[in-house]
Amino acid sequence: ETPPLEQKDRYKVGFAQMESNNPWRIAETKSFHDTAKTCNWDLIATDAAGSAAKQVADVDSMIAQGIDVLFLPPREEKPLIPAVMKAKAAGIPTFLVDRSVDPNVAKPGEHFVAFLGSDFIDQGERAADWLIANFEGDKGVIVELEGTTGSSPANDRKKGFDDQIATDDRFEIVASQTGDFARDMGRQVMETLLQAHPEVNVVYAHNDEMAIGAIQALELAGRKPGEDVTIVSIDGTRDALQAIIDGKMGVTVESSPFFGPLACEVMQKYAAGEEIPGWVQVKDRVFTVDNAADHIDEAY
Amino acid sequence: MNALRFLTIGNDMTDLIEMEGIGKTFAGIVALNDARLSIRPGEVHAIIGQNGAGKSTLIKILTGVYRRSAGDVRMNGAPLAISTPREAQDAGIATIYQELSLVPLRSVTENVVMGYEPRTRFGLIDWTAAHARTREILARFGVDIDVTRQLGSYSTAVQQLVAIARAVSLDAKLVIMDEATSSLDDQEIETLFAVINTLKATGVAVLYISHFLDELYRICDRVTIMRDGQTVNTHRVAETTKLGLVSEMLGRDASEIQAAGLTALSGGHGEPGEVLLEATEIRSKTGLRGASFTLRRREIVGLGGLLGSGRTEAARAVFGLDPLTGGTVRLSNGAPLDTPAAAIAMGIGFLTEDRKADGIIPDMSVRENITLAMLPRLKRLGAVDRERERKLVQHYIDALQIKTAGMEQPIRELSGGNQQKVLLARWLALEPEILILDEPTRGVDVGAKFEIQSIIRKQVADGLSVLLISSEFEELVEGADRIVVLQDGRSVTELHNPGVTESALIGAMAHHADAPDTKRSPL
Amino acid sequence: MSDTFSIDLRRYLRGGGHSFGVWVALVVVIVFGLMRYENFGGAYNISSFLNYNAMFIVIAVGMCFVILTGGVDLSVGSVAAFTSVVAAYLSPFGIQVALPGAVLAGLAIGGINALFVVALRIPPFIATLATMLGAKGGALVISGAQTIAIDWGSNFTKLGMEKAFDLLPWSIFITAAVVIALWIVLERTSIGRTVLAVGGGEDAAGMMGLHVNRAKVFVYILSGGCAGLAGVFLASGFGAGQPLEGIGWELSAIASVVVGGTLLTGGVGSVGATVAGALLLGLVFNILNFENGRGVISLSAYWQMVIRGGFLFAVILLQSQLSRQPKGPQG
Amino acid sequence: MTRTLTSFCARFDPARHGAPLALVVILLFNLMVTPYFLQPQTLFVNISQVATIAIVAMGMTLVIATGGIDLSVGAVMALAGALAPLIFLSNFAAAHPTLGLVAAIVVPILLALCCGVFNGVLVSLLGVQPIVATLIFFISGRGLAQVLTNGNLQTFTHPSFSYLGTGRVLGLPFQGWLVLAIGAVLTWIVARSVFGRQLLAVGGNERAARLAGIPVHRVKIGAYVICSGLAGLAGLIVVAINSASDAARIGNLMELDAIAAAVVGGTLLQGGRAPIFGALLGAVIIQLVKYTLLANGVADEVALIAKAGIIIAAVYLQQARKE
Ligand SMILES: Nc1ncnc2c1ncn2[C@@H]1O[C@H](COP(=O)(O)OP(=O)(O)OP(=O)(O)O)[C@@H](O)[C@H]1O
Ligand SMILES: Nc1ncnc2c1ncn2[C@@H]1O[C@H](COP(=O)(O)OP(=O)(O)OP(=O)(O)O)[C@@H](O)[C@H]1O
Ligand SMILES: [Mg+2]
Ligand SMILES: [Mg+2]
Repeated sequence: ETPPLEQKDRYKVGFAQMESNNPWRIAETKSFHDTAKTCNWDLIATDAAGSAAKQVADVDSMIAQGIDVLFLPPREEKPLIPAVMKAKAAGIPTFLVDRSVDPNVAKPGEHFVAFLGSDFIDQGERAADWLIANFEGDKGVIVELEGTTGSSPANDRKKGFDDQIATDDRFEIVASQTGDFARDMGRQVMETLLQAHPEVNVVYAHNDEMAIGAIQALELAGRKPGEDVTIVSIDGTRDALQAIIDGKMGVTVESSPFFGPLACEVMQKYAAGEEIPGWVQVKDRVFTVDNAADHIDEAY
Repeated sequence: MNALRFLTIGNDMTDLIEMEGIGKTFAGIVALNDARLSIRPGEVHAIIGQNGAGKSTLIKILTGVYRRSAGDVRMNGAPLAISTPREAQDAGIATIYQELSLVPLRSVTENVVMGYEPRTRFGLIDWTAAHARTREILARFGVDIDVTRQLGSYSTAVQQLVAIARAVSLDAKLVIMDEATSSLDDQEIETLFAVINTLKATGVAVLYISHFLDELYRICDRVTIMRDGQTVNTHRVAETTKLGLVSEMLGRDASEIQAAGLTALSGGHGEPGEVLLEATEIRSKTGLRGASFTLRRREIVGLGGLLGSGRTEAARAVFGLDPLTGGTVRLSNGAPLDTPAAAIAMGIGFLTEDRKADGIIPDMSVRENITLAMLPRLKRLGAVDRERERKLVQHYIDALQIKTAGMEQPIRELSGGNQQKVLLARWLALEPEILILDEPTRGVDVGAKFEIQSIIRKQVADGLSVLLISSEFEELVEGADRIVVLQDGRSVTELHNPGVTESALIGAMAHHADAPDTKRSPL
Repeated sequence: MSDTFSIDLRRYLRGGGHSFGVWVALVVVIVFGLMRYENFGGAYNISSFLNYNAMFIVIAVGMCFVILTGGVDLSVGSVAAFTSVVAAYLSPFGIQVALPGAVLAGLAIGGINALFVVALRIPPFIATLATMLGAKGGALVISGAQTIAIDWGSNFTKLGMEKAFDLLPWSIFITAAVVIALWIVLERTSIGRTVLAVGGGEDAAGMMGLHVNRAKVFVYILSGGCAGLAGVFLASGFGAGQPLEGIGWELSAIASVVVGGTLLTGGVGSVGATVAGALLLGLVFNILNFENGRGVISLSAYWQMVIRGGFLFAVILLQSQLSRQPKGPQG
Repeated sequence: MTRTLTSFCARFDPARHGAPLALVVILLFNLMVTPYFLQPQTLFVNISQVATIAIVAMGMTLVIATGGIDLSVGAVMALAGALAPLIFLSNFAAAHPTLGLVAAIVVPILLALCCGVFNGVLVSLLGVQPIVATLIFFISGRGLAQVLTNGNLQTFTHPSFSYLGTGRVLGLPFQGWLVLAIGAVLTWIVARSVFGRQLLAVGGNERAARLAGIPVHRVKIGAYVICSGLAGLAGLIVVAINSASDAARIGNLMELDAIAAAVVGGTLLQGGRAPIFGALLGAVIIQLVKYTLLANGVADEVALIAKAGIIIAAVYLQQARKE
């Protein structure tokens, strides 16, 4: 039901990135640029600077330029539906990357080919699982550093973690505040929360940048991250892996930005007429002190 | 008690406007205190008083710009509750304020018809009709200009006429003119007087504020005298003498004033020294088309000319404000004058004609305003030498008798005349070699004017040279040693004192135009 | 005064007024795009370009009115985000409810701005900065910090996604109607002229007996309403009520107004030139996307920011050369 | 008792006492409500967090005093903050550590000063309106910073450089002392120096200032240069605290905080007034509001609304004085 893709030597490929204000997004864009060379793409990459509406407009301008296939990391679940619909109407097969759209309105196999990526809720759950399994004290007092208020990874990572941690009554989340996915904000918020809740002994951050900021705040306040405060986070950046190796951080759940090669592979299969599952799941790893050193060289 | 005093005038009609016991305080400063005013239908009523006497404030209370702190206002015997200028207009009171209150960025038409625009059938503004109406209204004042252009592109005089035209066109019962003639030339004043007479004939009352007493005698029926925020008296003009008015205004004895004389300026007495400044054939984009004049030490050179003849432009060019497109301005030492800072450094000062826009820094204190131009000289290690500053400022406040609550009072709270004195102090404090005075006594009361003129005279005696621009012939004729007459941006002739008469000056200025036959003098 | 005189004469002779530069730049950019890129002038691009920029055009026009009074409205982006959420909630009742509902919400926030500025006499920059924060917070609160789905079953999506008269999306026609209406308001009604007079000199306008406060209340409410309409376009054309949208919209609206030759100090400006300014700034994005498609240089996101800033610089320079704006207050 | 109260009320001038009063109210509120508020660590945290806002707000005050505004401060912070690690992580700095460190502080600030010259020249010589002139750098400055670093986060360990952000003098954060020093110098400039007087005159009436021989262009450029330079310094501090430089994030939304702080502190947007101490106070108030809301677990969205209310209240108090 999705538009077919003819088999060609070169494809005109659109990649509508949502923003470039954090290392993760930058790594993802770079991955697509790198793949363009190996996979024979003429890549049009746009940047919506954090605006869902602009992302739709970017997709529009790619449609106007006659792309063959569209890779779209939708900034938001619902607002990007028009982009998916428009691409379909223009006969362009669409693959969603790293985030998906509202499944009630746009369905894989019907409006878009497939969603390639992991599950933010699942990432939050796995962070909680690790904590439940590895926390040694009797009482876990948790400070949660949320991502950008209202953004879907923040909402999902919160939901996954909060629901899972509620199953174990050793834990209590005493404060949950936004650190805007940024190191500096993460540090400032942690400094403040640490003052108001000196008893805290667990920090859950929605991404590694905020986790690093929290570690700095803890150290400035004379606390020992890793010893008297356990840090749990998501992403798997180089700095986070280093922190794990240094014993300052407990775990980070991987959320890989390297989608380029997977995108190339799935697209070629689709062009060859193979059946593509609606969700091409990416296996996220969990980095702990056991494996961090092995993977630090591939981290971004 | 007050009523008794009024009985002497004879109160046979109901008054159009009656203001009783008006008080007004600005942040602790008493501007009005028991002021009274009564205006009858169809009369031309004057208010006179020194700078800061409270004339403008009284009017602004009547028109709803300010709220009174005390007193009653009645119109046709009924209490009048006005809190905005709009309500005043709707009640039939049209006003031309002392500080021009028009919008320079908008067209002439808009400034005239705003608020009362002609409409098309659909309720939209009919610009064709609006332009036509504006042209027609302005034509009554002999003004024929492109009404679609920005008002700000015309001279102060034209703007003043536009303001008057607007007020007169509002079908008012009372038209208030606060120093409406201060930037008009004689011909324009004649036209204005004709219009006032027409208004009067149709039963419209006019409230007329002016420092020119001659004007009072020509058109006013009654005059109210104010002093220090109080109404001193009201007379029929015909029953007064100038001297009597002045003595009431100043609160001094008539004989004392008579002894002091009328103008403090007198030209043609000193023996001028070497040439300090020489402007040769200067031209500029602002309208100079070849003006030449020289200025010697201890000399007052007047620049004469009709409005728009380029006097202000010549002064600005000399001061380095407008770039020259031709000709040269040379100082005795040959230094270039391309910026005001350079001019000031060479000992030139420039008192502007537009006090509000070019002169005062409204929120700064009297002290800071006085020392503004001499900051580089008060500099010690990058800082302002406060000790010296204070002494200097106090000296000039005393010397010029500036009426202020103290040197820290913001200048915006001073009356127009006192602001002018502060600005004069700013330049005198520089102890300049050359002072350019553009309408130095415009809007200044008789007393202050006399003081300002004597200060100038004294400075000249001490070696100052002055380039004097004035629309008052008397000031020029009596004050200047020489008068360079400008016309259309060119210098056409030069008159030498002693011996210059007003008619000679008028003749020279008019040249081709008709010579105005009136003279203006404040006393 | 005399320097204004000469400047004004030059402007007068040109006839184009302050807005001359923006039209020149607009034509140059369009011609450049048409010559360089295939499909740039195609129906699809024109339609989608206008559809996206309709939001910015209505906001810029509302902003133009505020700026003409010498004020500024920093809240427009947040207000649009807020009203997009309102519209999304109302979308099941159809466009006939959602559109007026969201616009009313915008008008109401505009009313709050007017209250702050006129009644409490808080400087517009600060008053609307506060509303900007407040509206953003409000949008997040009422949406529970989620994007709010619109009802795809109702006729609500027609507005932003369906074409009227088989030509262009409805939103574009509505925008055109709003622009024309506001143009008439500014040029031919007394409230419009009062707006201009207030910007030219508030005290003077008051002393002329004009309804200064009424004009100010009007512009803030109008700007709120325009932002409200933009919020409807956002929800309808871009699929959801989005509490996080609108960041930086106020600055691009201000830029559009200024690029259109309107003096930020108020008193001079026009609706048409503002629209041209908004189109011009929108075109920069569009052209950058097409340039990326040529593949000669694939511009990174950062270079795009640099180029946008540079472009703004160029237009401002052009503007100031063509119509030397007088600085500061005029006498 | 009532006598003293009424006499206090009579002498209460919201313009001058509004901000201190607001500060007292916030402090009292915190003492009663916020847990563990009365601790030295609270002071340290707030000083280190307020420093950047305060530094930028004081610079902003000078620009606003000329009747201008500077939207580019956040972008300038990013530029300076992106450049510094590039320098001290370079080979040159590896070879000459001390020289490298000095260059890493001086060169970014010089660059920031250049941005100020650019802004100032646009505003004064070319007569571009300040919001628009500084909007140019607001848009492109951060982009330039990202171009410089290729968008990458730069992390480092450099104790001497980090002293800027984490050092302590007499037990208090180094940047707090820096703020006091800058505040003292600027206060002197505004109150006593010729430049300060000229600055206020230009803001009070530009045409009159020009006529009085004041070098209006130079004064304005000066204000923008100082403001940008201080923004550059603030950028370095942010980087130093974090031991990382993220061009996309440094100084994000700083312009709004700085303007709000200046205005809460009593600066008039139309120019002519430059209360440096007020700006400092404004920054402290804004910081404390942020702290209070965070420490008491107020949700981000509600915090936004509260912040809006507080700004309106603080500014309204100051407007109230005029008749
Ligand atoms: N807005 C104000 N704030 C404070 N004081 C003011 C204000 N306006 C006027 N005053 C004071 O009120 C007094 C009366 O001023 P007003 O302008 O009415 O005088 P005036 O008679 O019109 O003088 P002039 O002939 O110079 O125009 C003056 O002492 C002046 O300083
Ligand atoms: N009636 C008029 N119509 C059009 N332009 C005029 C008119 N009167 C003056 N101007 C122009 O306005 C400018 C300023 O004139 P202004 O009246 O200030 O000259 P001035 O000689 O300095 O006279 P004054 O000093 O008495 O005001 C001049 O360039 C002049 O050409
Ligand atoms: Mg007066
Ligand atoms: Mg003149």
